[in-house]
Amino acid sequence: MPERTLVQAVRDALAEEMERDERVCVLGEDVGLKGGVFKATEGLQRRFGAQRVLDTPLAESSIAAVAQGLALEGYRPVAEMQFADYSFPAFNQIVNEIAKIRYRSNGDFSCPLVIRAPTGGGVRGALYHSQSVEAYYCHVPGLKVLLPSTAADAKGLLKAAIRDPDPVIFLEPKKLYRAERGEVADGDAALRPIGEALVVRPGSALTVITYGFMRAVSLEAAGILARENIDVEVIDLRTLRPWDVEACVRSVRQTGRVAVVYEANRTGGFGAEVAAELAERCFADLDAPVTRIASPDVPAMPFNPGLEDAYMLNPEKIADRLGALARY
Amino acid sequence: MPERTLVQAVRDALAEEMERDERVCVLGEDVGLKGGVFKATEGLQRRFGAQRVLDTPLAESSIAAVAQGLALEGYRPVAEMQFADYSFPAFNQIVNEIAKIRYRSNGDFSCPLVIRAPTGGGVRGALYHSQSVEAYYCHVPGLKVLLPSTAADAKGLLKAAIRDPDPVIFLEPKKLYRAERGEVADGDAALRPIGEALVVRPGSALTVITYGFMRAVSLEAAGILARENIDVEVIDLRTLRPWDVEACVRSVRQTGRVAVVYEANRTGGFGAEVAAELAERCFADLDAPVTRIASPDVPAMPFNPGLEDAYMLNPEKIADRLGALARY
Amino acid sequence: MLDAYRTILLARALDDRRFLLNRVGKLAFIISPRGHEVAQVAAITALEPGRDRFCLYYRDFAAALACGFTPRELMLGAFARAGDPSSGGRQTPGNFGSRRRGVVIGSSTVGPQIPKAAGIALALKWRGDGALCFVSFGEGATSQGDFHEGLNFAAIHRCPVIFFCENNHWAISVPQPLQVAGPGVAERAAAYGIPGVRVRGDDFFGVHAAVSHAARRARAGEGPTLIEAEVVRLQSHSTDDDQRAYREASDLSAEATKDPIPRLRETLISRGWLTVDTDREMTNRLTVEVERATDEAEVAPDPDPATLARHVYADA
Amino acid sequence: MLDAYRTILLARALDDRRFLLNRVGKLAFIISPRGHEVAQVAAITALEPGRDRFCLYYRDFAAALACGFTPRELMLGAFARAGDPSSGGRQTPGNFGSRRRGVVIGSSTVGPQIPKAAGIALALKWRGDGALCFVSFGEGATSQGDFHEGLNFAAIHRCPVIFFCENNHWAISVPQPLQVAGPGVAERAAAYGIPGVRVRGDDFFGVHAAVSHAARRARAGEGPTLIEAEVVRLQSHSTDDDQRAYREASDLSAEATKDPIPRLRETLISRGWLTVDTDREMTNRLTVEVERATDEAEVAPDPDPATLARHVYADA
Ligand SMILES: Cc1ncc(C[n+]2csc(CCOP(=O)(O)OP(=O)(O)O)c2C)c(N)n1
Ligand SMILES: Cc1ncc(C[n+]2csc(CCOP(=O)(O)OP(=O)(O)O)c2C)c(N)n1
Ligand SMILES: [Mg+2]
Ligand SMILES: [Mg+2]
Repeated sequence: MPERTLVQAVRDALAEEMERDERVCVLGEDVGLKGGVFKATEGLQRRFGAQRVLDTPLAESSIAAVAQGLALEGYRPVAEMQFADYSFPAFNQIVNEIAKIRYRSNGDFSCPLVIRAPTGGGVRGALYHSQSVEAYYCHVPGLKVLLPSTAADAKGLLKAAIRDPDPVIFLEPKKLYRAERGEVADGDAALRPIGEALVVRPGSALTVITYGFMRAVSLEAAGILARENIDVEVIDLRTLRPWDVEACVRSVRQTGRVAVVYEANRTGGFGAEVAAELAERCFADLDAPVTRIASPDVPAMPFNPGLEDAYMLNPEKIADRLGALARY
Repeated sequence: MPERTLVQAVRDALAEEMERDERVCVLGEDVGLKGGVFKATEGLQRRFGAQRVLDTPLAESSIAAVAQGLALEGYRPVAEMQFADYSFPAFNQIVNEIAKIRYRSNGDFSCPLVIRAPTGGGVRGALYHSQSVEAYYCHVPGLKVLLPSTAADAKGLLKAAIRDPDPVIFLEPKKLYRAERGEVADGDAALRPIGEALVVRPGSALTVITYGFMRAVSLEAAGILARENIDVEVIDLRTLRPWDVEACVRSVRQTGRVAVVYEANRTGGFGAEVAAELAERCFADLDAPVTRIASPDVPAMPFNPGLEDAYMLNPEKIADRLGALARY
Repeated sequence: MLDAYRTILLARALDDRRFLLNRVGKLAFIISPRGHEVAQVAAITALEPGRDRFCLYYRDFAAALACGFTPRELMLGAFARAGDPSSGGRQTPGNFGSRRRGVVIGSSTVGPQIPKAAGIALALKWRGDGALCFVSFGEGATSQGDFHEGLNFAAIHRCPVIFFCENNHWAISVPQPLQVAGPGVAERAAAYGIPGVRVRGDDFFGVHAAVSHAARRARAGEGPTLIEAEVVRLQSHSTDDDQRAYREASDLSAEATKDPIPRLRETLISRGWLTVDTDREMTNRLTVEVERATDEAEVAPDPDPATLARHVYADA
Repeated sequence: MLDAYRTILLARALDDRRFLLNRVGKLAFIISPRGHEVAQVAAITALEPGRDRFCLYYRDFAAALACGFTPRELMLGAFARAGDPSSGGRQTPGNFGSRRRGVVIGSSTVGPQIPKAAGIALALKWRGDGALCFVSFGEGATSQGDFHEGLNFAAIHRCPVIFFCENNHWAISVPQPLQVAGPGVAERAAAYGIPGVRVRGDDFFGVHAAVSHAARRARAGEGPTLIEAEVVRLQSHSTDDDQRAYREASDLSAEATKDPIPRLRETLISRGWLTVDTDREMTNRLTVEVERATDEAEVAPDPDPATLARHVYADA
């Protein structure tokens, strides 16, 4: 199987799905000749034409609205928000319109579309190119929210999202676009089911539940603890809504200890949902408090590297907290 | 002290603060002669004029943006979003602009304003006049989020919000606008501190942490359990960001059991933050799992009364869950 | 033509009945089309229900009838019964939707249907079978950013869409001068290089002609048109509103004389297309129809509470 | 006048230096004003820094200098040092802010400053001391709903605001025809009943006159003006972009000849306001100034990581 970076895998998924199904189209700012600011759509316009790969005006609300209109007419639009931070002008279209049209029409209408957006920090993007926005969308019934962290998952889940009958928010950790690479299958063999978490490192001492860029960082932290013979299990959620509660419960039942590691601001982050649910479901099995390890409640990543480092979680910060949890 | 309904208390707070400080002004859709769709601003335009009580165009993003501009120039605007469901067109202005201007300017600028919005259901408002939106705003560093549930708290906290140096999202449970009434002090005596929860019913068997309309419903549930000699302590958070963790921890340390009751959709609701934090902080004191009692993950309240009732929490539903928790 | 007139009378008769039912506490909430009916029906009858798409807004009660909703269906919606074709009683009445009729369900939110209609029209353009999308809204909705984004997008891509503004000069209590900067809504079209037309909303033939012309342009690939129909709001915004709180009594009584239906009736009679007798007959037959629709809806079953959580996502 | 010319040369010299520093890996990210400088400085010098408010956008590097930012301050921003007056190194360079100078800090988000400026101008109107608010943005920003909402609000309330669009015909890779429906940005003013003016952005005196006129109107209570200055983007969108990927080589080389600075220099010399010698002297003095600013910024301290959580809320 070919080696691909995460961003290449996204591009492959788009190309394959557009090849497979002519209803699939791509729209967004600079997705055409430029191929997107991260090159996720590079070459697609040359290959599929300026209709199916449409450069939109600089107006996110209309990007979401037009995608919805196309979906209502039977197309399978994949809309790009250039940065997740810039999905907020489209918030009303996404939350009030796209997420609720199936419900409010009592099932008469549906809106199968994908909204892709690069998310998260660590790339010196500063306040407005670094935000982790998943919590806003994970609270919305009617939406599905995916956040892959490997090339294979990015491709497999994006293909599944495009084929899904409901609207999907597809968040891509921009920090991993080029940093993350791996073997990726072609065609349907690449498909990944929505809603399944994955144990990416088996362990017995404690469970780390994470997603996105924090998967790699948590694995490093687990490596550090391995030297102290603390054997950490790491689970990558991959899908945040609906998330794989059972897989997490299974692990926590065995380890008796769990930390939820997420890059977003701590307060009200999606990790709170995971922690609350597991605290309730696994109460009898817990030997230590369900622990949240997240970013500080600061608006977002500052530009200055020293401040950015101070903001970001890293393997050491996480290892410290995990060590304490293991010793609790 | 005069008896006031919750909506009258809101109006009194606005009138008193406008009287006290000429920088205070009100803007929004229909806030003028009509006095707002819930009459929260009734009479204010006649009293303070059409400049200080400004009817805006039907455009929430500009309502938030104009309020921000006024705040930057030293005014103390109180903007009304006609329904919390309609704050989403302003989401970008609130989250990216208003909440972050102090931080991104390294303290050079600040944005003291209040955004008021009626929230929650139970009034046959259906999908778009019933949503509970607090979780979206509670995840935003830079914002404060208040959600009072009595006339006295509504007045005292709104006055405090108007005087606060930072932007405040002020959510008013529309179900209680007229249903809730009580004695309310005049002037500064009415002021309530931001960030303080209140034990509204002392009890020893278990702690219920709630806010908004669910305060009254939880109290009724507590009444039901009292007949079974289950003595429930009920805490009204009143301020959601920053919320009063210490007061909640104190109570849970004593009762050893806690349920978080909230009207919003369960998944990713603000109650998840409360539950996660208490599960972590009170681990050693807990005799039963931290329990969440919330609305189903359905977009929002349907219009049909039977469906609305099926959606809403009520004293019986809550009492059932609390009984189980007490017997755990 | 008489069909259209009949639809207009039917809308009025149903609306009158809704208010009666509201007064006796049987209907919770009404948004009345009173004063808009002629413009709404004139617009829809210039188009092709079944072929075209319609993004209506909450005041388009008469337009919904013209799109094919039956009195019974609208009454089922008014009573929020399980049989309500739009939402099975889930939404407030007025959010009309029916996939098979091409009526795209709205939400109560003001504005978002405008760029959505541009997207629908883009799809219709791609499909290239000459269908178009009609989207209506009040003048208050033109203040939303979505109005601008929708017109800009549709104009850039020459989408076959008709933007139909029912300007009753009030957005609940906010009058046009505090809502719409500049001369008016129609003038906004020039900013996007598309035609903008202002018509009297009580002039059935004027509205019909303007929409027909816009439809020809749309089907011919010439892109969108913005039409502003000036109408009157003869009722308060909704049954939750009382416009006497913010409008002059003189203004209200003056407007009360501007009901477009009598004017249309006179025109039809003067042109010899209608006689006083046929008109009376028609009215009587409609009354019976309204009776039946009301009775059926009143006894129709409510949605099963067990269906609350259905259709959040596709059924597994 | 020579001051303005000097500011323009200074902006260019600083920008050249930033690119050198970028190439040797010392500066992470630059958005260049190259091609916009004359229009920016002409606009600001027609106003009253200190008295007026300025909502600038990320490309307004030359405008920031004209508003009173010093080369050293801009270099501190470029290096994201603690001494950066805009954000203490927190934001990407280009989000200029300084309360005492009336420069309202922007975010990287395209569009929101437009209705914000309407609100600031409303406050200035209430205060009534004749101050105004200047807000600038690219033509891409005109597609945002916020553009429409801001102009509509400002026009309704006759706010003293100048909407200044620097139209370089590109929004990153999206050309004007896919961005702005209709004839152009200036024509959008008519929709709101306010004046709209298009000027050549390389014509210092034309821009200056247009802004001066708009300022007189604003201060006289006559409301907002929309000005479209047509400029060229002589660099890629930013150092993260390479416009050769989406623009014709011929187009790029043609545009390269349209640098507004030589044209201004010739005008000044032909009018006898500048000699080749004074020009050379000026340039030499600026080079020294740029040196000093760069050296000082390079060695200036970074923000203390311990301050990360400061200014989320007011200090207790
Ligand atoms: C985004 C949003 N904001 C506010 C409201 C509340 N609201 C409902 S109708 C209305 C007035 C609309 O006026 P207009 O667009 O002129 O239509 P009309 O009712 O006059 O036909 C308002 C403010 C809403 N439904 N959606
Ligand atoms: C809301 C939002 N969407 C997208 C972006 C990404 N972005 C930054 S600049 C830009 C192009 C802006 O073009 P224009 O407004 O013409 O200004 P110019 O850069 O050409 O001066 C885009 C798409 C953003 N910053 N904000
Ligand atoms: Mg209206
Ligand atoms: Mg541009």
